[in-house]
Amino acid sequence: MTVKVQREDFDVGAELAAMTRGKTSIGGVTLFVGLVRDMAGGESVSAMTLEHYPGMTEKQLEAIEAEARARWPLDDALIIHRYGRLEPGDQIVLVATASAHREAAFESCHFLIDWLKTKAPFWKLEATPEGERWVEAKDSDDAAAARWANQDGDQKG
Amino acid sequence: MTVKVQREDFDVGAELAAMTRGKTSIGGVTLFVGLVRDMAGGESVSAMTLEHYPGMTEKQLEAIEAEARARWPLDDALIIHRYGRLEPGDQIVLVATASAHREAAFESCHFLIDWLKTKAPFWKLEATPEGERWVEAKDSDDAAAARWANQDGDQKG
Amino acid sequence: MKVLYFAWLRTKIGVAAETVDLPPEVKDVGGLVEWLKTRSPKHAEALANSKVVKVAVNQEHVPYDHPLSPGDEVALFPPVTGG
Amino acid sequence: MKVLYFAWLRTKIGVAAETVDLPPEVKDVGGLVEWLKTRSPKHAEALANSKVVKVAVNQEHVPYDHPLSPGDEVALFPPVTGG
Repeated sequence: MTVKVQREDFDVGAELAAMTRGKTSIGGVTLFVGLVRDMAGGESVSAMTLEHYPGMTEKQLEAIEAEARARWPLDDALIIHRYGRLEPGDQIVLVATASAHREAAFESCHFLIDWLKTKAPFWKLEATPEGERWVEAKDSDDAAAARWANQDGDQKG
Repeated sequence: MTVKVQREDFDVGAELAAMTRGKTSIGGVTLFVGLVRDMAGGESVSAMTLEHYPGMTEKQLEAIEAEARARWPLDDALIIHRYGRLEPGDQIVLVATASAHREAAFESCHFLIDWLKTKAPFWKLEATPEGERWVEAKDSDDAAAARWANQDGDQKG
Repeated sequence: MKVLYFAWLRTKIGVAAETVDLPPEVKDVGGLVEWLKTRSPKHAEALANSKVVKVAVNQEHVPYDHPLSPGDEVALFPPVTGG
Repeated sequence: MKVLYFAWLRTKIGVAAETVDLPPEVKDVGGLVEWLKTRSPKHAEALANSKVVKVAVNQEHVPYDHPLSPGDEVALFPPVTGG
């Protein structure tokens, strides 16, 4: 169960290998990798700077991860989120969850990224041809997170 | 858009890198890695042999992948499924989907593994202390696949 | 017509494939499964419960009322368990 | 009391953090936000729409009726956009 907030890039293959090495109780791992897109809201994006709230970020990510572990039977969970300057194609975030059961791995990974998007204190500043602009929060992210609000973990197959 | 049916192991990090290299339109990639568990139905499993139907396997996986591409706006999709003898902890299957939108990536990846589990002609033979036994299909897998039967792709954010 | 068997259908019947000459009254998948049962006690036992005998014709999943043509590749197998 | 600003609240107000002496009538987060608006025109403009001003106290998200204590670390920021 790990949370990392870092400027550096991460190696998804190495993180997955570390998560599963020597463990034979894991039936499936679901991973989500978020990347910087070159387009947002119809405008081209040449770079992005991620600001965060050191201290609170780690605290929130750990709380979100603990919530996932309470809801689903997980062998392991990992969140890595970068900050600082990123370019299109760069990796921003990795969420990975391991469970004996694939539904638990899928749902908990989905839950983690949805909650992270509304609770972890990160803010994106995009560089566009029109200048820099702060990304606005999306209603669809609130809706995605709200789905999980009154729902217990589904532990089927 | 790739389907591979192979005896050899695969490198998730390398597959992800190949999928995203040079592409800046992808907002997220969801991956699912299925692994051999050391326990199944309360019995310990020392090894597993995956039999398949060469020809039909590729055809079915390609059809399932085409269905996912028709339902969701995907930049890319990948299915790798192994056959032959595997041991606990070994990787069995990789499903990865890339999209501008994370919901599309999550749902299409989930769809692919659920459909694969009921349509791709693979059969597992487990070696247990009691001898070899063919794994029985699970009702929960049919139920998981049925969820997608009458449902269009959800293309939100 | 070529008939393929997989997984425990293969091990119970004892062959992975056989070529059969269908009598003219066998017109669909359901008829083929019934007729195959008459070939040997092993066939009869393996195919006894049609709920767990799935069929593909020319590598596509089909229901029991699917019609058969002489050149078809037919495969019989238990419910799949991959992934 | 230490007040931190992030993202466009920081750039609009022009500082990342400030230490303020709260008057005794300010008892909760909502009162603090109203009082901060009186500190300068920049504060007033940045904090004008409270729907997009979120607050954390001691690094936990809190609603506007959350009470304040002298030693609290208070942060004001727009809705988060990570992930």
